[in-house]
Amino acid sequence: MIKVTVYITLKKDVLDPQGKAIHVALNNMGFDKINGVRQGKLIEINLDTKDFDEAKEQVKKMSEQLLTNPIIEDFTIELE
Amino acid sequence: MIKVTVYITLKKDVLDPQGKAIHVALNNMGFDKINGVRQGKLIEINLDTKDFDEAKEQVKKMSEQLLTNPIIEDFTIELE
Amino acid sequence: MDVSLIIFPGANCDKDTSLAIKHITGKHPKHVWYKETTLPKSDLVILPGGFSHGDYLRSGAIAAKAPIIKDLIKKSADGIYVLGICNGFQILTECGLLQGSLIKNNSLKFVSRNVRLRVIRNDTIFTSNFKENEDVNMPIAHHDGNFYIDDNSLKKIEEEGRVAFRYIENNAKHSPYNPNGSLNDIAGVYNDNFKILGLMPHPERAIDKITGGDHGAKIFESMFHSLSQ
Amino acid sequence: MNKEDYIQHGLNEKEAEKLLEGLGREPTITEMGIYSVMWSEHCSYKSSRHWLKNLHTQGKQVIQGPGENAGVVDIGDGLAAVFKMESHNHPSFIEPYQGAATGVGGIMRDIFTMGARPIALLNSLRFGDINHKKTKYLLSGAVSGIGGYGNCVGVPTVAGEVGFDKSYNGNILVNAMCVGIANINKIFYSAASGIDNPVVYVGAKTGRDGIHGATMASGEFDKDSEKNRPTVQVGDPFTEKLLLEACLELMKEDAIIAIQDMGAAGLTSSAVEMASKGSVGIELCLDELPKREENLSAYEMMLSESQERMLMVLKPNKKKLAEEIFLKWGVDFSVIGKITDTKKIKVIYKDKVEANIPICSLADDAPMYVRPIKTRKVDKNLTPQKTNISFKEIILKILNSPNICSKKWVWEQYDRTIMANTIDKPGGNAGIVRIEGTDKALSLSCDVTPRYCHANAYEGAKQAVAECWRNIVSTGAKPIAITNCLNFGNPEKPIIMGDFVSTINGIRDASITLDFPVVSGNVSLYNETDSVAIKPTPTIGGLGIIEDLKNLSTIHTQKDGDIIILIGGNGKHLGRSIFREVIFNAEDGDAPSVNLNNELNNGNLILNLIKNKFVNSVHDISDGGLIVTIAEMIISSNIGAKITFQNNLINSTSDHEKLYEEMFGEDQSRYVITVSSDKVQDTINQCTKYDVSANIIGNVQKNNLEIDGLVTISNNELIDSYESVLPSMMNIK
Ligand SMILES: Nc1ncnc2c1ncn2[C@@H]1O[C@H](COP(=O)(O)OP(=O)(O)O)[C@@H](O)[C@H]1O
Ligand SMILES: [Mg+2]
Repeated sequence: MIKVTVYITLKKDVLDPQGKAIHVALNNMGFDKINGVRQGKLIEINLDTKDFDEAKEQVKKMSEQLLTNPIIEDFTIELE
Repeated sequence: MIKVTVYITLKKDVLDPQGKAIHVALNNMGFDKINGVRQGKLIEINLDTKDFDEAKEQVKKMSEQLLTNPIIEDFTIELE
Repeated sequence: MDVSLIIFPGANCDKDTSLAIKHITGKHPKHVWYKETTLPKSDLVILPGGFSHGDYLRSGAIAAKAPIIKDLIKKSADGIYVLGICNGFQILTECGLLQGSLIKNNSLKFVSRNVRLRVIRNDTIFTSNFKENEDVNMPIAHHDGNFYIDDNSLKKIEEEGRVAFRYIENNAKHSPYNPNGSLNDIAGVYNDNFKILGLMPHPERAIDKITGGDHGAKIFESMFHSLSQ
Repeated sequence: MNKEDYIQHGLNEKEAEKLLEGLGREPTITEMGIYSVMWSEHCSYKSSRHWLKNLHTQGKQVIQGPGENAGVVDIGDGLAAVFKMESHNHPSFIEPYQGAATGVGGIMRDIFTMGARPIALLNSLRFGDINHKKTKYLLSGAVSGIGGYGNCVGVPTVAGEVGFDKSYNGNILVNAMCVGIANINKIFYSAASGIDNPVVYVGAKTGRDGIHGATMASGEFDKDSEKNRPTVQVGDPFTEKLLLEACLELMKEDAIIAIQDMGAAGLTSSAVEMASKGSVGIELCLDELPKREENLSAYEMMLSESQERMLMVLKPNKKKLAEEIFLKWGVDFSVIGKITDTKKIKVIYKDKVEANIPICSLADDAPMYVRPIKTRKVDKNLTPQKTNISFKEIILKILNSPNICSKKWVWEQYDRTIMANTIDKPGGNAGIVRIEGTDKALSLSCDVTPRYCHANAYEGAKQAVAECWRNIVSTGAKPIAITNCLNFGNPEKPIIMGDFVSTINGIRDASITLDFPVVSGNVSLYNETDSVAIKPTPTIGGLGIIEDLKNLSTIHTQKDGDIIILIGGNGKHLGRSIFREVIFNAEDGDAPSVNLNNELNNGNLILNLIKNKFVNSVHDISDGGLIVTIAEMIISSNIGAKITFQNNLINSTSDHEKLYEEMFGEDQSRYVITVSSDKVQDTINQCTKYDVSANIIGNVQKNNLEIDGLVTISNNELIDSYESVLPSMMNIK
């Protein structure tokens, strides 16, 4: 079994209200050296295969077809 | 400036409806080698400091105090 | 007029929408389960609101991959009319029939409210029974209604007159009139041939004065009027 | 098992003996777990059962009183309303979003288990002091959890209440209520029957959610304690929606013999309750249980509180049909056992008998205590207080206080209009939902005033019932029945048990006189942290019927020039009032008492006036007294009012005490109505006929609240004070 993680982040120009809210909240709590916060998602997928290339290929397809919305999101894939 | 990323995942036994729904959807799309899907969050924080130890320390505090819910979530921190 | 309603698991405005259609046209629409592969003969297909598949990945994302959507995309190329309400709008953007994306409300909270809207044009089949620039009220109820699109596409949508409804000033205090941070106060958009409409407000909840207004009825009346000719 | 094991399972020495006697031998660990949850306060009602019997539960329209998943009342046209309220206090304090969300999910299952489609949700929430460090977090989490669940399932949240008081700093309250509509001939009950009939599990898979913390520490589980750590229950509203649709679809067929949701104590309590009610036995084979994780033990499976699950007994020949329906909706379906004639619950896992217990030992023979009680002393005196602040400041300060201010920040997060039957906007008298396909509507409200209950549990409980009744009456609805949720501290303290008993008496007396029977409810005890108990909080949820939607009334339909009439007499009572709380920070005096006969008579008068279309607007008087009632009417309509008090009151400025009483007194059974000038005489005549005092106190005017000779406040100033509190509290930048 191979565990693959997809890291999904918002594209640079897309507004991130969640990130902003976290930033403000952290400031209020006294963390004052923060220069920016962005929130993203991660999705861990366990695959029944031993073939790393296949796993990567499959998860890339999943990411493009379902897991991300290319209008607003970018992604990277990591295999374990 | 140091960029720190907090990866937040649900604790092992906690129900993950999101992950379940994604799993089913991927199956329906024909991806049939999936053995489990879990969804988590990632939060990227830019800190105005050059001190890696301080950055790590600060983000650890933020994670414990605000970013995660220790009752249902675990987290790891990565510095760049 | 033949109307079909696509039902996704987790849809929850299907009954209301069905009743609204019945109320206006005297006939219930056909219900089509998301797993089917072909739509029955229809002049108009409606994607009702709700939380398809729990909206667990992104609102509308999983529904957009349903088998029936393939056929919807095909039939819309052949000229069928499509209306997506709330979650239906989100599904239409996720499957590419409408441009843009509906991201989290800028308040980060679900918002349920009666909003004031301007009907931007009354020359489409969805709005022919409104006056030009008529101002109306309709309920909204959503977590992800913040219409986002890149600058160039936004400009193009505006130039082509494809904004269907905009949130406008009302006299409610202590809350902004734009309930979700939508670019240019957009509450609904058309595709490039004005045959597909997506909107966040719920016209099916506004067809009776006693339950908070009947301005939504005009959308159904417009469609009935235009498509029954 | 040794003494430690029993203690860790929450059983004292006497209870341990009782267990051994009932079982006739040493229990296995699984049996110990089953006893521990069945005999817990939550499931056995051991401190409250004796007293709950005293509630008034009969009525012409009652089809099913307490004892089933929910209460059922006849609402005419072949329809029944099914409703209940339940607490989710402790889980919401630990994890406010999930705790509140699963509270909503749980109460909805109680409703659709009985064959009713849920059509409305309500909730009653109590948080600590608004300046307490956890309050904002808890408020924000609980509210979004309630919305997150109900909105997704698609049931409108139409009414509720939110209160703040320091006694909830360590124990917030989340009480959720659900109302459903069923065909009167198609109500489903939980009594199992038919030897060998299949017992079927449907819904989400079982995981390690919510297994009772204390019970987990027992010997056998220490080996791998990390793995066995109990986890917070997470709600999955999407699965709930599928389960709901699948159950309602199956209920159209003649297939279900008995059905029961898996709530607290999960599979254990649902299986035992079904068998107990049907006087049969039940045998479960856990190998067939849909599981989320490998390696669950029988103990864990029996005690898991995973959400969105149901247990049913089916007619054997309908198994296939049922399975098809559940599979279509994508919900797990598994035959996990059968009904037996043994009157025992037998649990088998991997060919081993894990438990075999007589049902009556778990249910009927569960411990019951008549605990010592002590009645609280009521102090009727008010400490004299003086203030220099102006009337204008007083009024604005009260409107700006957390317990009076607008709760829009909360209810805008709830979908109120889904199902397209919601009538009034929140913040009125009660939530109103049309009954699909008719001209009738249900009027719904939940109420309690803990500061009264704290002063005087008996009067406070009466008041809670009366206020609920009054809210429903104000909409033009005939009140039908109530549910309740009794939230108290530690019942082993005589003073708290005393409050509890007085509360039961108060609810009983009020519901008898008002013909407002109790049909369902819930008890939540041990709401204490570090020995500090919450104020007694017996939340009352009421249901009434509007026979014709043309005859409903609201708080915001007054017309310029209307005459304002105060029904039920002048205010006098300032004990435990909002006025004294906000202005003097005082918690003193007695609760206002309710004359139940007057309450009934005044309410009947109001219903008569509404029916005759004499009134344009109606609002009951409660928290904050007359002026707050009028201010709320103004804020809701943006139409002002001019009020005139008797000259001698205004002129004797040296002593404002009398004015305070009239303006802010919280005397009960009172209403403010507005009437067009041509209907005033008719209205007064009716009041005379009912022998109810009716004082003309002013008239409706456009732009401000003017109290003659005292103060003028613009509508906008009222609105600003009232609306700004929660938004600014929750968005501190
Ligand atoms: N305070 C009360 N008033 C009336 N009935 C009550 C009260 N508390 C509990 N009940 C009744 O006792 C039964 C068991 O309640 P509960 O354990 O909350 O049910 P569930 O198993 O559905 O959670 C129900 O029929 C309920 O209506
Ligand atoms: Mg139940």
